[in-house]
Amino acid sequence: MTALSAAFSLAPLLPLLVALLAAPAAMLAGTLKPRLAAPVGTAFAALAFLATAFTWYRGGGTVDLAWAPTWGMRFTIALDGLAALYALLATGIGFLVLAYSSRYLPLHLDQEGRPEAEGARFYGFMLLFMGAMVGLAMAQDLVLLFVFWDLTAVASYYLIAYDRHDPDARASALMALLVTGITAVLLLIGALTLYATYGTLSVPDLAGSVEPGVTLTVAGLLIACAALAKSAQVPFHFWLPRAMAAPTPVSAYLHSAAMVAAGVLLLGRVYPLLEKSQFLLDVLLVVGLLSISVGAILALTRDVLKQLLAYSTISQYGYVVFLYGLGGEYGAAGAAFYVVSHALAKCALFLTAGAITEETGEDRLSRLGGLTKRLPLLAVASGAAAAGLAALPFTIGFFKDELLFEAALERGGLFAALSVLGAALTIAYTWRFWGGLFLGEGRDGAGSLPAALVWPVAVLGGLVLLGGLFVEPFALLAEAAGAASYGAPTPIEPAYHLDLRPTNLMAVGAFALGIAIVASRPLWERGALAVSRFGEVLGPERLYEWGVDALNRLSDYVHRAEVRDLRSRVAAILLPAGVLVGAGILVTPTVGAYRTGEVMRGDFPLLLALVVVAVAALTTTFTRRHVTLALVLSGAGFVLALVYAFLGAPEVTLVAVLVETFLTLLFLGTSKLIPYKVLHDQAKLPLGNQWRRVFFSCLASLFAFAVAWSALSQPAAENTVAEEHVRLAPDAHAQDTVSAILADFRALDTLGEVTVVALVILGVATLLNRGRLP
Amino acid sequence: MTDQTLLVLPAGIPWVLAAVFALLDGRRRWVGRIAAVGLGVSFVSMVALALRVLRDGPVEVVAGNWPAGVGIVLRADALGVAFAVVSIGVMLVSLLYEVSLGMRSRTFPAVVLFMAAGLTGLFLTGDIFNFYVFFEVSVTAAYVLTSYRERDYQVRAAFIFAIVNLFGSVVFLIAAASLYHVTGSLEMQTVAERLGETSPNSAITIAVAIFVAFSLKLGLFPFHFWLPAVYVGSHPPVAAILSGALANIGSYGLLRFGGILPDQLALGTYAVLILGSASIIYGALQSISRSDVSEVLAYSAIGQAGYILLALGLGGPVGFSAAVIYAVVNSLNKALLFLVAGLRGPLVGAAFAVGALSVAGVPPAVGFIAKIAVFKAALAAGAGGGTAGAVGTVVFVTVIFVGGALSFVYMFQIYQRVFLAREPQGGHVEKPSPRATRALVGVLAALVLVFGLWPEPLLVLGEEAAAVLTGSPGDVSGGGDSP
Amino acid sequence: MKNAPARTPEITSVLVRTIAKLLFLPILVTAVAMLIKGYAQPGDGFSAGVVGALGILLQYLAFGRRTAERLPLVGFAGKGVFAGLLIALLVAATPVFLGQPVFTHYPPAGASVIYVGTIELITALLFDTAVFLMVMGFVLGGVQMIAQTIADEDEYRGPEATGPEFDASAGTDVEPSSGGGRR
Amino acid sequence: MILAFSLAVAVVFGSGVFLVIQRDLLRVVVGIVLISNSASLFIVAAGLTRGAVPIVPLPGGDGASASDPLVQAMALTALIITSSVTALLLSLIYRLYVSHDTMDIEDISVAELREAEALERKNRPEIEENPEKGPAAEELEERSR
Repeated sequence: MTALSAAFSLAPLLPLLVALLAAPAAMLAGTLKPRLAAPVGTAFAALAFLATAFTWYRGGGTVDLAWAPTWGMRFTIALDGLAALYALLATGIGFLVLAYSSRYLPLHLDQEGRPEAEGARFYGFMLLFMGAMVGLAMAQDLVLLFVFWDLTAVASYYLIAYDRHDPDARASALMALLVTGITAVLLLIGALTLYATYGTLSVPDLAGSVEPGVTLTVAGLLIACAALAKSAQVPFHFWLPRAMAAPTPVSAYLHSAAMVAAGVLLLGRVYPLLEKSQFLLDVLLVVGLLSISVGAILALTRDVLKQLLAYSTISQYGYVVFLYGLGGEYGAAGAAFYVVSHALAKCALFLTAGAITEETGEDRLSRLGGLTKRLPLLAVASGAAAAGLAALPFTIGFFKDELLFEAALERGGLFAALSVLGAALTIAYTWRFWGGLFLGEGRDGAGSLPAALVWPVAVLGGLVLLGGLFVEPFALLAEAAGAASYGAPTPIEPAYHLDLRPTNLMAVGAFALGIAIVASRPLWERGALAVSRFGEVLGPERLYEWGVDALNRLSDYVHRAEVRDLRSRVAAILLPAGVLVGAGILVTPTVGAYRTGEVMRGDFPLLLALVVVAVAALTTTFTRRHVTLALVLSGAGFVLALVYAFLGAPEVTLVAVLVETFLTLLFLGTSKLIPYKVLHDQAKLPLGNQWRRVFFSCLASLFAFAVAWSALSQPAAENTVAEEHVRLAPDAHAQDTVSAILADFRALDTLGEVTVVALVILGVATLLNRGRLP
Repeated sequence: MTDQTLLVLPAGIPWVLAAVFALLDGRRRWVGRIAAVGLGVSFVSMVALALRVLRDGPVEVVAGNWPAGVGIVLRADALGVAFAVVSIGVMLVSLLYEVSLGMRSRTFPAVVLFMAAGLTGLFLTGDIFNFYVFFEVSVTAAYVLTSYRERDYQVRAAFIFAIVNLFGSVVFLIAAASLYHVTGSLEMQTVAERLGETSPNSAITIAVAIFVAFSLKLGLFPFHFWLPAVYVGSHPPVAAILSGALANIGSYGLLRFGGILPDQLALGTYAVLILGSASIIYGALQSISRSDVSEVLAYSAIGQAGYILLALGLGGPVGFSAAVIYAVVNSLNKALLFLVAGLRGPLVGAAFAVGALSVAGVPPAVGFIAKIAVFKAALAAGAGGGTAGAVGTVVFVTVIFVGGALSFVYMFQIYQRVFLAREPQGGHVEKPSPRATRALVGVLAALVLVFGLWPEPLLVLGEEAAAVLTGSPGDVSGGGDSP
Repeated sequence: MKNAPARTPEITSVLVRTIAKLLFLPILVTAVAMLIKGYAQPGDGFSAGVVGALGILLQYLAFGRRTAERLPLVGFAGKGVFAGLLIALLVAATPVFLGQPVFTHYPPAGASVIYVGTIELITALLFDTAVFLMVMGFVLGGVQMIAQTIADEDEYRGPEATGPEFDASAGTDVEPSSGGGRR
Repeated sequence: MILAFSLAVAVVFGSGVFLVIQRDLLRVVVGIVLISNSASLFIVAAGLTRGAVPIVPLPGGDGASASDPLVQAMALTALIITSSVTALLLSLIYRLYVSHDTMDIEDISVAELREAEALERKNRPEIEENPEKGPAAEELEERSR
């Protein structure tokens, strides 16, 4: 019983689990048999849709599991209205797109001359995309949300670069990744800022506790930035048209239910936070308006089908952002409704574009037209979708504009006027798209499109019409989503009213204005083209390209300045070391810190030996011949041994003498290895600019001097452990404390030391003797 | 198994095996395999020790059954085991990699095992001079490893590496002797206690010397000049060992001795922060236009080291744990990427992509956890600091953000150029690397993903390690001074 | 040194040989004495090792490589290093198996020591002996390798010695599947 | 004496560094030996007690009158480590000589830069269209003449 109830409490996980399992399942199927990837993937998408619908029908719910408790990160997912709406879109449209792809992709791969096995990759990433979207929709913890957020970016990167042999596809994918990936970090920073102040990452908890203020404004702005970049809003919009390098089903999915939708999904998710700051809402308003106009104007100028649709998407999501910016209950619920109706229509139009390009081999409006006779079903289906996008009556789109007008009216006349203008522009470019494809002169003859390329469009078109007749279910979903964002019920009640209420008048105005825009094309075309050219020359895309190029050039420049030759490598390290020591000495008090120490009578031999050591060391610097050099070096070493003897360290003396002997032998032996002539020539070489070297070595001297003097000036510590050593030496059965330390107290050091010795002989054997030990 | 046995095993096993394997021909397949198995056992015991430390607090043994300080103190605390586990892990993977490719040198397995022993000892010792000795064992092994395969550029790399590191170890030696001179002890905790009572003058120069020594090791700007030549020239598994295991000495040393010298470090915080930020930006900038994978990775290593230093400079429990987490994650990333750089064939590109995502801080690769950690450190540094704190936070968040953005650019530029465009298209197919080698890299990539999805162990490790440094160590348990 | 040709090789070598022969045993005895008396007097395994090695090196100088390497165990010098290391590790590790910390020496503090003459039988001495072995092996092995290399160089100086040259333009690796580093 | 020791350490260290940044490989190694010598000198100087040889029984009777045995042990260990690593360095420079046929670091640096540039040209063909960026190797070669 408890197990059962536990299972029930985990039920909201079901959609996510199914959606996340889809990608590995399709990949696996595709690896086993390339042909299997498509059906398995499509089936999983359908399953995920059903699971989402079922769970939502059962009342949704929340699952809250510990994820990384140390950082307060929780695995919190909930199937609330907002989540349900986006998850249903992602899986439902995902299903249709995949069904479409099952026919489209083999054609595409065939055209590109790639093996069928590459299909698995496509389905894998598409379904990963879908899974990430479902996760994103359901995530309630901001870091968890960030994880899914970036997962969509990764999936889209690989999908845009699906034709990876094509440099354009790669560049476009990189652009999409950089724009969305880098801005995603802003989301993370925003989330962490909120966490630092409020101690929670959960959106519902934050919604309850945030106060308007600098923290909220900054964090909100950062999060909004990420959302707007993902939704391709001005000025981050440039990546979206470039992303059209992807295969058409990817574009369809990206624009309607996934990537771009993710941005507004995030806005909807954090809306409870954003709405507490009027400033943030105003930012959204401005960005939305800008995107509406820029997107619409550019859509009116594009010739390539997918480009036109891409700019239309920018514009359409501008509406959604605008709606959120308007605030209020109409804003939140209207935005959700807008997303649904746009998704259905836009996906259908993209799939239409793909189908037509497959059929005719053309992707430009100017070379297409009059296709109604060849592709009647497609014409009707996409006509319904276009009508939906243009917000004609008897389509679901009509209500999206109704809600828009209503929300704008609430805010004031100016906004109402702007929204009418925007709606008119939408009508104009939608007409341009559909009319340009299907009307006018065209070639006759029956089309030969496979059914799988048409029926998904028909289903979507049907849904658009169905929504126009029975808006209730869609409205309910949008209301639930709005409620999740707004934090209170948001009744929207879309319906046809046959009266002269303002929204109806505005709609009529929009139609009229739209027709006027279409009719007056010659009047404004030049202006629109000028705007588009201005964007090409000075727009953010140019900025991006300039930025990447400048970074590469800067990097080259820095690299040429980088120290890359052997000798300078060592010298270059000394400089900062010296500077650091100097800085360290400067910040500490020097008075009384440095002592010269007194020289006692008995110290003179020691002093003399030190002088000899110093002289010998200096002599090495101007000795030319190698043999002499080795001898001077060993001389210095022997005198050092003498110093050790004066200091009461006979062991060190003994070892120093032996080591010096050994080293001298080594040096002489090595110089035997190298032909005399080479050494001789080397010794005769001009010394070059010695002043630099003198400078560096003086610096090093100063470094050593500072470290040594500051340390030696300190009084030696009392109670040193060495006294313990002397005291304990008899316990180690030794009289000579040094030996006892080496073999007993600190035998581990000696073991390490002899290990170095062993390593050296191993190394010498490797270098001289091919690793054979003598 | 008693604690002291557990403490000795991770270093002891590779040490003894190394002495034996030095006499055998490492090119024989079975020799390499047994060496790998031995290192694997050492790794497992290290993990067991780590679990033990995380559960019950530090484990301590005094060598030779003498009082602490007279004998060398070996102490496994969270900080040490964190670094030891990841370093041995990286070495294990690199050794397996080379075994699967086919060993080219008689001495390779022995040298790797020696290095494993040296590194483990270094991370587990509580004695400054003993640290130096283990340091020398590890770097001497590294000199030999760098010249592995003995191409011109590898010998050259080994030479540069040896010269610079010898310089570094002499500097460290001088610092160690100074510490002994002013405190009269070599045991780290005693030194830390007594150092507070001495004048700041020598302490600051000691701090600088230690900083220079470990910055050299870690390859921080502007002490990095040796690094590109060495990392680019080395054979992939060697580069992986150098950057994924040996460079940990640098981060560990900075953290450990930063813990010993807290007051002095506070004075130098600005220097540390500035150098850290400079490293981040400089390394990233250098990487962008590099055209060779290992070159990009080499310069990227400079930038990544900068994050560790920045986190260290930000300090406090959050900063220290961020430094540890970043260091561990960076080791994983670098090992994965350097190993992948030498391979061809299916799934190699995917493995590289995982590493690239990790470096760029994109989930679900573990790198984003490290990025979150440093962001948190930067945000925490500003909390309660008034205007100055807020400005600092903004500056450091910006630096981390810009560094992260640049890492996006360089990782994916090189990924696109080398891996994405080149994956088999039919037609010309390069001969793929052995399946076992690719599988190994796949395991490493999977690990990067697993820790990204389930970061809790990493976070606990970071938290506990930071607790060691902020002076709230758990009770010392086990130990040999209670016979 | 290298430029000073022996003017009268016969006399020099006879003299050197005699001295070398005479000194050989005393040097070795000194070395062993340094080793075992290290706990009372300055000197330990390291010094003893170097002294011992120098004694044998003298034989090299006097009688040449071939003869010197015929001395017992000299031919295994390099391997002796690792034998020594293993003994040292054994000394270090044995206490662990007896439940004591590493490097616990026996007999423990306060316990009485067995003397053989004046030599104390303690495990620390065994450790020192290991060090002695290693150092001697190291010096001798190193010298042998240098001598070997000199001999090889004299025998043959040619392009083989330089190993495979780097060739960036061709990009072909002489070694298959080495792949990494620079390509 | 403190100043004297510090000066001696500084002079030996500085001379070593001077040699390390010379062009001749053998000199570089000699420099490293000098640098390590300065470290040993410093270690022994750090225990500047100048007492009796630390062999029990001590004349003064307690540990404080002996010269510090621990620094001696440390100096010994350091001496041995650095001198054996010197042997490794010497065989490394021999290998460098074998592979580059020179003992001059400048020549080796030139070879290194040439390789780097060859690699760069191979990976980024677009660079060759940019003639203003002359190879750095040439520059260095010019400078070293």
